[in-house]
Amino acid sequence: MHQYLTKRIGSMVLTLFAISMVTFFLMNAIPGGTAEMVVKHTFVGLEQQASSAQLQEISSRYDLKKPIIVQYCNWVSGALLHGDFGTSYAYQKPVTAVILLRLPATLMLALASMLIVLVVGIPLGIYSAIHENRLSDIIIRVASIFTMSVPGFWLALILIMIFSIGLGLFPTSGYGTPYHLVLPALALSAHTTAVTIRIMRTGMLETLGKPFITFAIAKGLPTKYIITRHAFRNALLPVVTVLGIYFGHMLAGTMVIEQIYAWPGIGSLLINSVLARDIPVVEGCVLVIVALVLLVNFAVDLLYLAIDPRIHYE
Amino acid sequence: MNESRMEAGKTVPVRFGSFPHTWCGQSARAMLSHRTVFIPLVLLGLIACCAVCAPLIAPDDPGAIDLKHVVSLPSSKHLLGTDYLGRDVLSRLVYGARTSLFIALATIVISCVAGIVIGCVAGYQGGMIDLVLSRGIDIFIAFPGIIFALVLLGFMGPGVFNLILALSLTQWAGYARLIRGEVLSAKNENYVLSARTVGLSDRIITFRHILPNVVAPVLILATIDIGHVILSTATLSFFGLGVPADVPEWGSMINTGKTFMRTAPLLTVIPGLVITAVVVLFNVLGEGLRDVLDPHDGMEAFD
Amino acid sequence: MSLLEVSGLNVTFPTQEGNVRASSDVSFSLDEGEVLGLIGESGSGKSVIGLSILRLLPAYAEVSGRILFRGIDLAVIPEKDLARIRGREIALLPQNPVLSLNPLMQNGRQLAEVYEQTGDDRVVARKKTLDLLQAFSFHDPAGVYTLYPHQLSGGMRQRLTAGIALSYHPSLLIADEPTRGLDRDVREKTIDLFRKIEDEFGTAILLITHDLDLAERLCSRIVVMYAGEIVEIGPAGEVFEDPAHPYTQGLLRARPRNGLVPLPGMSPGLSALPPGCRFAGRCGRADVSCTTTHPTVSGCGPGRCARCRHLF
Amino acid sequence: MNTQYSIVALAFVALILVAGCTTTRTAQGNTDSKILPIGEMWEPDSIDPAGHDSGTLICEKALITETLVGANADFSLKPALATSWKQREPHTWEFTLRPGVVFQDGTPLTASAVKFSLDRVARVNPSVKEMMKYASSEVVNETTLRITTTEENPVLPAYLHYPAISIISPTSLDANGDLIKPIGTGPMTFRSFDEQTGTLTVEKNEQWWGGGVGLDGMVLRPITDPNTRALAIENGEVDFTVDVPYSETDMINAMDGINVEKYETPRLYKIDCNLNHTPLQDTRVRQAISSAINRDDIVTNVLYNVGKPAAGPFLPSMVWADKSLAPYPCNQTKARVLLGEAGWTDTDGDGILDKNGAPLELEMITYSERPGLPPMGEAIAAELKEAGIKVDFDVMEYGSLDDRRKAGDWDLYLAAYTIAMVPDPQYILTNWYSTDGTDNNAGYSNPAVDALIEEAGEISDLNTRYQKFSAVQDIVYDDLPIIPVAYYGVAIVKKDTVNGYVFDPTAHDYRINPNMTIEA
Repeated sequence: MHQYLTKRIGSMVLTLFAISMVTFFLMNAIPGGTAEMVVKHTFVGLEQQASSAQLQEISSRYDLKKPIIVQYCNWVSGALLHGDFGTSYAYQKPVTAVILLRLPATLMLALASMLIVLVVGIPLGIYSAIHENRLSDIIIRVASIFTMSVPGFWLALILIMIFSIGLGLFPTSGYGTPYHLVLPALALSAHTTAVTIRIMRTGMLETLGKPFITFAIAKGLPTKYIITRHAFRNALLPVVTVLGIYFGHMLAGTMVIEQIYAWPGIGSLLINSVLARDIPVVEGCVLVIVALVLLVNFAVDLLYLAIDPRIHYE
Repeated sequence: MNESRMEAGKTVPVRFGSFPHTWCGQSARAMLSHRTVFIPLVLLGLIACCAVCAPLIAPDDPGAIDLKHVVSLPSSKHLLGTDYLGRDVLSRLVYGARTSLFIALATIVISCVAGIVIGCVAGYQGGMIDLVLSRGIDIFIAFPGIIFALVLLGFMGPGVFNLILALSLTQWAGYARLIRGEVLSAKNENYVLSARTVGLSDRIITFRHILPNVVAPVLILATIDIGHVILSTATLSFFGLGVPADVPEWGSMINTGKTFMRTAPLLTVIPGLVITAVVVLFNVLGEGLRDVLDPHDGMEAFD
Repeated sequence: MSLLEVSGLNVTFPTQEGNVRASSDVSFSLDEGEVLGLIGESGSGKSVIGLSILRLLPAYAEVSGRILFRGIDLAVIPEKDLARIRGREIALLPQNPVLSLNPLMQNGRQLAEVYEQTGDDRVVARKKTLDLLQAFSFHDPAGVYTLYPHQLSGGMRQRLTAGIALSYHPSLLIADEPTRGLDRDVREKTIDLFRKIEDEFGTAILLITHDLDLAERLCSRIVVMYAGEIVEIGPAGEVFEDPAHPYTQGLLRARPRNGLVPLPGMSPGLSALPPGCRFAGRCGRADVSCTTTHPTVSGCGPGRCARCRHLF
Repeated sequence: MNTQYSIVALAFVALILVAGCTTTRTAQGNTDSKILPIGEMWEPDSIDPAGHDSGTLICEKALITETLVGANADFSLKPALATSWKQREPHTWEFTLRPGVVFQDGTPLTASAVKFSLDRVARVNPSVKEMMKYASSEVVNETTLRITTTEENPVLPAYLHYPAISIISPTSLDANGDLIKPIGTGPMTFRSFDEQTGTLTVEKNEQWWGGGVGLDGMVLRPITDPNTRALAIENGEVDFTVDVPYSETDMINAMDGINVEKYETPRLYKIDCNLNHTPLQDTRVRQAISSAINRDDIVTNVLYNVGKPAAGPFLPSMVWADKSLAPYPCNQTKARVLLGEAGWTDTDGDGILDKNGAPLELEMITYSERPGLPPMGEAIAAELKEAGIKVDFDVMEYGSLDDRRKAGDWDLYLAAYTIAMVPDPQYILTNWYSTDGTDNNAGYSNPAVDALIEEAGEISDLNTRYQKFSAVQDIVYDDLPIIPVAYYGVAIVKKDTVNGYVFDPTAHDYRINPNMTIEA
């Protein structure tokens, strides 16, 4: 176990390194991505020219004249030695501060959505499996395949149309109260919920067809007991895997949802920074998201350990 | 011993409602007789026809601007109304099918080819190369690709070519993993070993013996991925990072239409429904194919 | 009145390629304390019969016929009443102990939950479980209790499932292929286990198996199944000594001790059964009428009957 | 197991609710106290009054700080914190400060406080320093400040109208010179800034020198998407906002309780012609293009009347604008004739004009940050096609566009540039039309124009100065290196309960009027 942890954490760190390198070089290598132009653009505002003195000042402030490899090494050493991930071109503040300010909103949104996924997806999946091929099952399946196929940004707009403009139940955008959370969380969770329903249903059906369930019935156990105590945990294994993967997708989805609902999180920060070519912030956001994804995958592995006694990590 | 004797006169194992695992030959008919394959296939074929014959079907030039009649409601001249520049919405939807399907197909083809090459190399070479490649595959699978696509497009600028490139980067890993696994398991099977001792080159072995085995799972994955790619294309276009503004595309139609959400909700609603419908069809088709071709596997396509 | 009386049992699975008739017009009975062997090749429909007695088949299976257990028709009583009979009156010893144990639940819990269902609290249930484990020759019941199925050996799992099945001293045990996939040692132990069950618990056993040796050593009566129907019934000794039906004869000839003469051909698919005798295609004595007329079961000696026109 | 799950689930819910409740509540319309909730259009990067965008926010929208010099609606200057000013020497100006003004923390507005403010701006915002050519300033007495420029700058007072050069109290900064909060002299006092949401809250400054303040306070919440702003005001989440989607303005105006007012702002939609490319070197081709554009159609159907057809670079309401100019009327025939004179005819009958076998194809580029540009470009492309010019139209992010523009790989560049960063024509005319102008994307070089601009730049008398600049406007009206299309507009959207709003055309996005009131 100890060895496993070391190996696992080591590989996470390596992955972060690889990702940081790839994004750093990619952003600096693509034409139109030269940091110099970026800085000039972000400093003097849209449609205005920067003077050469400003360019000088700025490229020396951000070390932009040095070769990219040197810039990268400086960035890495800064990050490792001082926890300094650079300074945002647009905000003129340390990237860490910019991101930390936005992180809670994204985490809240992602967790709320995960909650919806769990509370809605799992019971509906089980219900659908138990009522296989009955009308309710068919309705749930059709609804879930539709929900899976709906573009997230479109769903977000439609939710606003219906629940904000039409019914006036929730604010159209913004952040602050639990009311503000409802629509973004719904929109973000929809796809994953639908997938969860399907996986849970498949897993449940597969489990219900297993001999140990037949044996449990033969033991004279009541149906409800069999489903909750025997089938559920076994059917949960694939769901846990899928949710681990889909957590990453939800983090990606926050980009869309946050933008539409003016939710001040990492996702909208990332999009705005990409559009503003704020390379240090883009780099930081990507790293944070990758780190979160890796952590969740790690947590999923540990969760497996808790659920499935057959699994051992060496 | 007596046991194996008894097994000798075995009937086909009763696995109700399923087909044998081999997919070639007899199952082509089985596939088409399967409702969840046949119906979406026909509908998607129709949509593809519309896309190909767009100039014949579309009532209007999708780029024809008519500033005197912007955001008009459906009429006999414009069945679905006009957009913010007075362009015919129906025509743009029809041409949009071209854009979306072309991008999706091109992306999937490139991803497949890249995935097959990388998967084969990783599976065959083994050792350090495999270690590095499969680590890369893992990263790309674990990491939400659309973020890469967005960052990439944000810096390269929108454009059909850029979009295909960025989306391919997000999709190849699934195929690579699939094929690497298949190559690894096939590598030790007798027929490959014997083919090797006979002196066939690795490439021939791969193409002759391994690829036919992965056609079914790749087909299933590709079908469901096309749906994903269509959604991603729409999402990126929604942010103005997909196709250029004058190319008709469903996602950018929603983007420009959302402004008129209250005055002309159809401009937002219809392209969204079209995307949903097409993606539903691909999802249903993918599941149908999986039921027919790969009855044992319930999970692969979801990750 | 016999303990179990099955009459006219038909089981059909509707599939896309047509109906699969897994059992056709099966009738037999079983007395209190009797060990009845139900033998036949894989796919002959014998396991389906075991499962249909406890109504454990998937919902889409179409079942008809009467299954009288102590006069109660199990095929029609409500699920709730049936749940009271399952495990307590009629127990199932499943085919595959590995797959029949919940991999995510402690061994002891899988036994204790049976007791808890009838109202025992956790402590009592645990006590009873440990006792039962002891009785089934587990040396360290408390240790086994907290282990998971994958941590047990094949024989231990076999005993554990048997323990679970017998936890309520049922009057009938349906043992579905108890020796399938077991190595020689475990198989011997299984036979001991059954002897023990028979001796100590006095339970009637419906032994469903393709293992002729097992059937010969344990059973008092034998029912031979072929392609979903019964072809021969008789006392074990007589059937093994002097098989009446050509199929039974063929089966016995294929045993190693009888010279390993294989039965030629394949049994017919259950979805496309021939109109005549189902064995006709493989039978040395078959004539034209065999392929057109479906034979009925007729008596051919005291307590014996068979389904073959040539016997009479 | 079950109980564990529900505990985890409950913990989840609790966590989310707690987090949701503890963060600042967005102020909803509150009728008791007259707090105005505003849907602001930009996400503030900071609240430093010396920044370009944040300066506009703090000075013109949040009304915390004020500038030394103010401007009238015709862009002529008027006293603000400075009551008068005089150019003592070519490089030196003296400004007399308004007596009796105090900062919001009670400290008086003195010459040394102003000097402190100007020095700070020059230090933290080099582009402003360069713009005003600021060298140093010295305190003459309590109420008089002398400002020295690096070179002669006859329009220094105009630059001092720029919001980034608004005056803050030295107490706004801590010992290290870092901003604690902006303390100014304006009608509103800074109360709080929620960094997470970018929401800025201000409250009434009872001691404001300008007299009664109508509002008790304001909450400025950033909503960057125009559509979202429209939804927010419709849903009653804000009482005042700007620039909802142009297309929705009429619909929103028709709604109960909301009204929309449209104004022109000092910004110009224009097309730069790349004079390094052969077809556009011919003035007749440029004039043809200008004639082919139907400005009225574009203003009506693309801008939905948020804007006006443009004649020259300056708004007619500007005091220095050449008012004799009229927008090029749309005349396709004239365009064809001009093109024909320039040698472009449709010889192969494909609808595209050609000369020497080469078709008349132009590449037009624009950027997507300003919502009016892409549809305007598409409309113009369609109109030019009608005139026989094939246009390839590319919309890019400004970042990628800038590279392409520099590379010269374009013919027409559609953009919307400001025409009054400061209330004086020199800045724009120099940048746009002089040979070395920083924004002379066209590559225009006319010695007569260069000479006129240089002469005018040294004249302090406004009338003669403006005459020279008018002459420049006349020349470029015919030369058309830059084709003006339309003046930018702004749509002010507010609840009917908001009274007394007066539009300030010199504002950089919009200026909140301190005399506004909210009906209960």
